[in-house]
Amino acid sequence: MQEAMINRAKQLLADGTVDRVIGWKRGEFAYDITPAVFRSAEELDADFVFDDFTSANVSKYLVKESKKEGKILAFLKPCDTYSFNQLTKEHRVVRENVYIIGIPGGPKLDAEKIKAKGITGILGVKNENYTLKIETVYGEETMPYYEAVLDKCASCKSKKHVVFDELIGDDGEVLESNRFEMVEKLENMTAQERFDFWRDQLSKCIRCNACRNVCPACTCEKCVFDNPNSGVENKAPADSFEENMFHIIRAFHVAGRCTDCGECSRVCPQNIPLHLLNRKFIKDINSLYGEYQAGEDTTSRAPLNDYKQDDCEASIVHERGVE
Amino acid sequence: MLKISIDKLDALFEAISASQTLYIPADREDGSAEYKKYESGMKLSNALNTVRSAKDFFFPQTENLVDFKMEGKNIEVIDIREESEDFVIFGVRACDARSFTILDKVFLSEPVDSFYKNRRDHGTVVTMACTRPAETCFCGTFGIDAAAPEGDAACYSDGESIFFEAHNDKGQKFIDSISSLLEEGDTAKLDAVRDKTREILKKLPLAGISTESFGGDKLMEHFNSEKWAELSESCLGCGTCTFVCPTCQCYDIKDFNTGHGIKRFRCWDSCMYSDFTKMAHGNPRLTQLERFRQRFMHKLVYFPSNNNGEFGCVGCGRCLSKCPISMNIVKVMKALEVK
Amino acid sequence: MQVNENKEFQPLIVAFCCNWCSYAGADLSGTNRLNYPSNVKIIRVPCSCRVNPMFILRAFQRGADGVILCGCHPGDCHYTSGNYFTRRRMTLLFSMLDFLGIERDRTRVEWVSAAEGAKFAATMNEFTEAVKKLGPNRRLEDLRCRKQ
Amino acid sequence: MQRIGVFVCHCGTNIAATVDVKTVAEALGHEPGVVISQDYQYMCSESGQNLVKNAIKEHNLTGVVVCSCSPRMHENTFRKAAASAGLNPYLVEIANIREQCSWIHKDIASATEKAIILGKAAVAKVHLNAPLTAGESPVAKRALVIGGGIAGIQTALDIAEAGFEVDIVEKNPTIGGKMAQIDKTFPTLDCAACILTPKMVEASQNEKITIHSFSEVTDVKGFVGNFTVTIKKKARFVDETKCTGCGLCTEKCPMKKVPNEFNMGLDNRTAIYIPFAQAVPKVATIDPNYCMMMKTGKCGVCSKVCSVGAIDYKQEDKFIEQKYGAIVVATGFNPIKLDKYDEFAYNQCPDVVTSLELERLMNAAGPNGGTLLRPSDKTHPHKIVFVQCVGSRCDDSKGKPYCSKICCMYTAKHAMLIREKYPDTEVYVFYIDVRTPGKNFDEFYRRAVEQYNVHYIKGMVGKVTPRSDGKIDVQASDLLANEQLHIDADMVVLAAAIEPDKTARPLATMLTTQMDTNDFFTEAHPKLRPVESATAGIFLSGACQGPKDIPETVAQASAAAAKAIGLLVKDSITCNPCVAHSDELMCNGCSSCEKVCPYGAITYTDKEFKMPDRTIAVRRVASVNPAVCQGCGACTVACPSGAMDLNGFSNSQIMAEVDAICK
Repeated sequence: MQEAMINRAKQLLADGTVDRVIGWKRGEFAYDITPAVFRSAEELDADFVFDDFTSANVSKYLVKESKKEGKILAFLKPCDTYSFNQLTKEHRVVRENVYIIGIPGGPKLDAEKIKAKGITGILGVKNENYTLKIETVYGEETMPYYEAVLDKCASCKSKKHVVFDELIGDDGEVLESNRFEMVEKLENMTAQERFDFWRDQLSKCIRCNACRNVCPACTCEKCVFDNPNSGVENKAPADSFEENMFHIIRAFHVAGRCTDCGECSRVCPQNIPLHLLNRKFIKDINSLYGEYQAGEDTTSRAPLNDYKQDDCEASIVHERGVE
Repeated sequence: MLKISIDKLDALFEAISASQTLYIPADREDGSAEYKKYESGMKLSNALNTVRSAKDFFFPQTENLVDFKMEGKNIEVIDIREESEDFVIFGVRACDARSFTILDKVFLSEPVDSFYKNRRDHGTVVTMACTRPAETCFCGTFGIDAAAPEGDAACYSDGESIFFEAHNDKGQKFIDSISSLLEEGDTAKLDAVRDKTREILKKLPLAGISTESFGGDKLMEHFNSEKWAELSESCLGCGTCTFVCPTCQCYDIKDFNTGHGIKRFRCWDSCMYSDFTKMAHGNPRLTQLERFRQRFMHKLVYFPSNNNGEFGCVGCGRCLSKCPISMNIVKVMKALEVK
Repeated sequence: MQVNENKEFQPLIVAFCCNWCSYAGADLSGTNRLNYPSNVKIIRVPCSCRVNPMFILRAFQRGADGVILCGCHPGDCHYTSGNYFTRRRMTLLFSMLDFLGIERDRTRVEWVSAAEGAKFAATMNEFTEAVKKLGPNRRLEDLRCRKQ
Repeated sequence: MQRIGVFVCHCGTNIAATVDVKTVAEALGHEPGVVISQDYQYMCSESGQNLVKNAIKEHNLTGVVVCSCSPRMHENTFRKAAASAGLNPYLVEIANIREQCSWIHKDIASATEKAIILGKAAVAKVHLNAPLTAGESPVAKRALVIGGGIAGIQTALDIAEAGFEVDIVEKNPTIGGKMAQIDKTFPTLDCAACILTPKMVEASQNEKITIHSFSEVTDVKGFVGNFTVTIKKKARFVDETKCTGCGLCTEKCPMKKVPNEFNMGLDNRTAIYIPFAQAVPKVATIDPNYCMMMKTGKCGVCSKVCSVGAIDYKQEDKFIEQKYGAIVVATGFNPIKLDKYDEFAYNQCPDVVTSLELERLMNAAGPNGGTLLRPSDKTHPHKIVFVQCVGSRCDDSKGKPYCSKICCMYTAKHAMLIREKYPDTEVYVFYIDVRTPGKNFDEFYRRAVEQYNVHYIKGMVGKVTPRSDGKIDVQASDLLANEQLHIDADMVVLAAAIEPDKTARPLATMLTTQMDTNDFFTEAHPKLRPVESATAGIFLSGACQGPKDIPETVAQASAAAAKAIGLLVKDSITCNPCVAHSDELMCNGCSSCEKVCPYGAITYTDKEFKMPDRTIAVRRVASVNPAVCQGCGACTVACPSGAMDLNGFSNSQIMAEVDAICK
């Protein structure tokens, strides 16, 4: 796959279709892969990588890249295409300046999960028949492949590319996913249990803004949390309220726009399951206002910018579930 | 050397926490570790290091500096400073122990930061030598020996017992306070463990990273390097690296209006943020390239320039594993290295 | 929020009322001398759709124990569609607060027309009672704002 | 530094009896920025207002807070007072301590405490008030009426009467609309043509009225007072300015087998045609789908016989652009298509007709010259069954959920006319309910039943089956007698539901007006603003807003005209200054605000910006047209970055109020 991608990228660079390629660059270890822009065949040969760890969603970079002169080739996984489409819908990317090659999605691996097994000193990771052979400075270790899969990939919603100029590999289908399981589990807890769960999680937040800055839906020219005039600006989670507020407002701002790409939880240095907040909104929207998948198309009205005269009343929140 | 059997650690922790607050690295549900206030039954984590560094103990993410009470048109200034309580941080790794030396250079040099000093004076740092360093470790690059950590007192484990060694009076006082639990032990096995650790340290993938190309006198070589553009290209501008970093010491001071008063507080700031050091005229570093460069130039050039060649990095590797896009100081050093 | 050892807990209720229906409805309950507790403090907005979730969080941050949002009945919005957007926004926001374990009875949306002075007073009585039962807002308050 | 004046009103004892006004004034006097805090018996009285005015001048106030009755009562009074003292009227805030405090609380201590808090909130808000100036926008003194039926004609005549230019855009070759097709009108049974055609002539002769027949609106730009509309004048292949309407061409045209739409396809017309004798404008139109010359290039008879040389086979669509101050929508209705109603055999049997077809069959100018004959065999029908609510009040997707309103009355009319003219004909009417609200309507219906012996049967027709003997078997249930009926009918007349014209929805999009799910235009307020759309400057006339009979349509048409005149008579309109505005530096251009704006007040432009990183970038940014924005604030919440804010109710102002209340 990596070979095919490099070759096709070289062709498109050579025939002038594009002048840049956005993809992933190999790092020091097996897993520390960095999204990068490649400008020549030599750069591609030297560093371009596509493997089990190339999980980063590069669509957000296209907000900037697509406004530059020339055309850029972007390799987008299925989940990334949803993000890109949503950005197109919101006029945040210039579609014409991006040449999209749809590439197969994951499941991708999570180095943190390997490390959580106590495996350290990792020098190399190989997938042999769904068993990971991990070479370390302390000798070889093994673990089942599926135990190291990124959470966001384990609950993949779609293998379908919703936008592309061409595909390498086959297009997939929208999947029946179990992604709302954890949300449901929380919904079935008591309010006190939910409160304790989230207090425990959100109190870990260090307000590094990684979730916001990686989020393809968070592309505001000026974020309300950075704007002293917004009334909610803050730099640190000074107390439990601010820990809550940042995440409530962030989730609300992306409600109906979040494609559930899962990047927020992937990058959280404190492993807070932030995607559950977004999924709660998605689940509510689906059940209250009809199935809606952000990024599936570029024309539909976002659920929060739409209404029906016979929508349910807000009191539905009071009427259902566990208190 | 005085030692205690590992199976008696609980008793040791109980003894320490009886007289002062004790913090130890403990496991979280997700397999990572964090410093927690010791409570009975808590186990010492086996993890190599905590996600957040130990700098929080002396330089917390937020702290109130002064309160202003407002009533109608009157403003009253309230000094809220209090003497810190005594506390022990147990199990600090060599890298984090060195980070305190770096933070001291910032906060304890004139004018002394009294908030920092207050906690520093009351805190005892008990370090723990590493035995299983990770691929992300490169403390050796900065002259740190993971098998011989600094701190007020150091601990070494040979797998069966933990050995104690005081480095200063505070450390000696700490060991004295628990001496009833300790016994004299033979260090033969320990020496072997430490030798083995040092062997492993040499074999780590980042063992070869050198600071040779960096230092206070290397400003011009690096400041205008063309490499910065590529290095910073995919930086998201988040603050993860700075917030998990044990040596990043930048902060912002802000006022919070409570409705009936003002709380003036300081909180960690990140040079990666677009509003870092923003002043009336605007921002001195307008692009992510400049902000990115600032962070690494500070650690590798400006800090040594102001501190007799001491680098502002301890090679703990946290930024290597936590950066959302895996860009980090090692990649920067390699790219800028003068061969 | 006021707690006095001798007195029972008196919650602080912030009510956002749209100018055209609910604020007029609140005026009407005054004109008709229909009592409701002084715990309720009204903020006038042009339309319920003007109420940003940030305002509601802000009220809780600063010590409100309950926040109620009143607007024209669906279909009667002075601006034709404002309250329909309000309804979706608040449904989702309240659901999220509930998801985070915040007591769901601290938030409410109620449609009150300019003619429903009695409904306004009854709603405020009922809501104040409900919040009183919950006690002080502790799950969504900013400790720094708590009154000494 | 702010210099705020606080004025606490006693309102006699209305406030002072339960609120300790002195304490309130005293407490508010300690608030930051407050330089004077006073109480007075009646703040709204002249001397009370003078107190405010003098304080503004004396203390050079930058803001005023009046603690008094509801702002809905006296906000304007105090704004005017402030303005007369030289303070921007929008720097005045009212704290409602009467309706929302003194009148509802009995305990003086708690009422006083609350009054102080409400006052503090107003002080906190006024700190952030900005002086606002109402903008002005000029009004183009010309109205556009879209649709030339009776609604459009009446509106145009009324506007022209007031002295303003009006253009009527009608998509058909003639104005007149549905009313021109109707034979008699209920409940007076006077001839529709006799009352309509003089109005059509009046419209054509009024020098203020321009009729664009055979034309369509293709684009609408601008806003209230300042619309720019593009009108497509479709090619009719006849020069309107030359054609005299003599009709010779229509006589000589060899292509005579074209279904005649005016007669509902019940007879034929020629390829070049004038829809009916009294058409306005009386100008021929060539139907290019049937014209031999246009299709094959061989014929040209009409061109040869036309003495004025009006025929132009090469004519093309023409686009004209015109500025208007007001637009009235009068796009009317159509009966629904009955294709889905197989049970009534409408498609199988020519003797099953719709009510509108029956109008033509009975009309003296219709296909049979006014004699009612069965379409199939041209014989006289002796038994006629009327079926009500065909597609109206329907739960399923085939029909419409609403009542079409006019069917009960016109069916009574049809039944009565038939019984009057052909007493030997039996008439049955199957109905769900007979709805006859309206002046003289129920009397009319009762006459049909009592005087004319029309058989009204409560029940629905289940199936209509054409039989080989030419009769039609109508199977129905009589709900009152609780029995199944079979009637051997000669004709069946279906009261088809009416629906808005198909052109209405694309038009609504162009006008940024709202429609309900049935495609009827939505009025700005269902009770109080029934002839205005929510979009300023767009008015609604006739059945485009909902089913209506002729008198109602005419009444609404005149009402819409009055509203339009009220707008046109102004040289400029004062805009509400409490409108939204977007901070371009923060705007993402994401279109969220536009999606929730009920008025179409938000547009986007690509603009060059100097970015924080020193580069120049072109960004899509929103701008709000203050003349169109009504200030609801929906956009401010839809905007994720907070670029959109609302004058007079800004984020910071509302949060300051929240803070003050929660302090």
